[in-house]
Amino acid sequence: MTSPLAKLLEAALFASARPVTADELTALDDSATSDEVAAAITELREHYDGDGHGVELLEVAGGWQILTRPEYTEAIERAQLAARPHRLSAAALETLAIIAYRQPLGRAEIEEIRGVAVGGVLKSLHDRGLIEVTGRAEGLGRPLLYGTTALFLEQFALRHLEELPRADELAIALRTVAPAGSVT
Amino acid sequence: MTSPLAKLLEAALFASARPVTADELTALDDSATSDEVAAAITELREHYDGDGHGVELLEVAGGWQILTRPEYTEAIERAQLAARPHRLSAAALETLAIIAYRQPLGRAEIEEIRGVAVGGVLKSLHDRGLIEVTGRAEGLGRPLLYGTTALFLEQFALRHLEELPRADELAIALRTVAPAGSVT
Amino acid sequence: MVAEKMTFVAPPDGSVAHGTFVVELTHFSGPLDLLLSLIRDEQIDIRDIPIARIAEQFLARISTLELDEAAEYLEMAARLLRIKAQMLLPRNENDEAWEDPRAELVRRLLEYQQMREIVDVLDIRAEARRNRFARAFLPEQPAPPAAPLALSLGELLNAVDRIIRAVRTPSMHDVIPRALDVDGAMNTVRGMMAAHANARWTDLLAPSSEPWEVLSLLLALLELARRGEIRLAQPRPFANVEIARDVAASEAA
Repeated sequence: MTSPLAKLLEAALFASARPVTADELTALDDSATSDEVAAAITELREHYDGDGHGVELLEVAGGWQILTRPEYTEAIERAQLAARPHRLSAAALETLAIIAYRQPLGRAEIEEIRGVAVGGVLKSLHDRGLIEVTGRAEGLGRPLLYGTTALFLEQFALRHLEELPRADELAIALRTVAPAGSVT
Repeated sequence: MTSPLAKLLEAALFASARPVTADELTALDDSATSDEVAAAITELREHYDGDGHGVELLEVAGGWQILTRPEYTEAIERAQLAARPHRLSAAALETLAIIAYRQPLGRAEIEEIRGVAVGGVLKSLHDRGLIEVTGRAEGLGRPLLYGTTALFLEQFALRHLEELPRADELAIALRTVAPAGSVT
Repeated sequence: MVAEKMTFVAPPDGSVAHGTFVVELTHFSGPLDLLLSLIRDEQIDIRDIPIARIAEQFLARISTLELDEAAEYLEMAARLLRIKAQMLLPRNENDEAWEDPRAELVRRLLEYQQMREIVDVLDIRAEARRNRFARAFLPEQPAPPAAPLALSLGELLNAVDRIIRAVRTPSMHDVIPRALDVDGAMNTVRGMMAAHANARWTDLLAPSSEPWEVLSLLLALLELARRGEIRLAQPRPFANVEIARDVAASEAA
């Protein structure tokens, strides 16, 4: 691309979270006329189309937007999933473990054990369907109580919670842990 | 650009909010070797640099990311298409500096160096995703240990921690600072 | 926390904008920062600080800064005065064992100064990055977790282990936080046995029973069997437990 204006438009379109109107694009450069902006838009669009790019400039509801070409969408989504197996973070695992063994219990109690705020972790465990609100505690503020779900049991191939090793059995269990499927 | 792989990489890099590692890029195309991906990365980078683009391809936080060129930032911000994040306070930067060099380390150690309480700063840094709890120390109270995150590297335009000056390159070298090699 | 009681003043470089992320106490990020600034202003060798003078200036500054509530600054002031007093103690010129009372302070100041150098590096880096935008528009994520959750029991148990080792007084033994109601369960079983000669485990337990109910029932059955009121049988492992009224016992009762 040759025109400085087209480069500026590219940067602006790239940085914006939403489509950008021609008026907004014109506002980027005080000295640019709307005709010049229109020409720069055409230049950018033709550059993407003619010079072998993975993105294109499209006019969508309300303005212009750089979008990835649809033929790459599938490969990108597949790679994103492959690259990110949905593993739980250490923080999530520890929170889940506390809930599994102490349920029903409230957030404050979990935070006391883990020593950090767990609001975000609770939300993500809840979104994944591994924990649920089982009731409210008595007392100040009547805090929500959390417990594990049926999906939690399924995830670990457990028939019921009592199949989890007791704390005093853990030392042994940890040494002989078998893959999830074979634990009974 | 001529290679189909470079187009695919461009689309994938556009689609990601975070830097994408070379491994993740290689996963996009089953038939692509890592050498071919490296060549395509170079092709894309040189295309942005040589053919008048408003964006560039940079290596950050162990991956690759397309970012706008700094000369357009002011215009973009003025047109309210994007806003730069707030700067970190001196207290936050000091705390981050200590964590970056000494990680993993606990709150008491940071407070010892900074001479002030850092509870609030640690929480803000954690909320911002710049630090994470990496474990607990042995000993009394088993305090939480902190380390920096990939987002830290990203927001400080670092490819990896070793890009920070080594302690012996600083004007004043200290006996207590761990050698840079051990900072990971 | 001290910070909350302080007057909030943005640093002179305007580095704290509105929407402040961390509110700075003053221009100084702490007593060491203030001390370092005094030493710089006075062009003093950090390794040979004239403690009396610096202590005086330090106290003057914290009074003008209205930092009278700042424990950390006061603590440093007290430290400086203590060092000053120690410096005044008479000592033998040839005393090789004499330790400079300033040594620890000097070490901390050097360490702090080094950290500030790193801050400068980070600040430049952060500015460079702030001046570039990443793509803000992101295509809608592919339908929520399409990938199965990769999670094994081993991982969960390791997490439990981490917690147990982390908590100072492990109290994981109380797996079931509710008190068991064995008496209640015994009454339930007796009621069932009064009506039916035979029953099965699953007849006594709702599918949604909570762990404490399961355990209560189990203990109740064992207790009743021990007392000879019922007989228990399980044809094979994991099969339903069969409960039968112990005829001899109930007739005797």
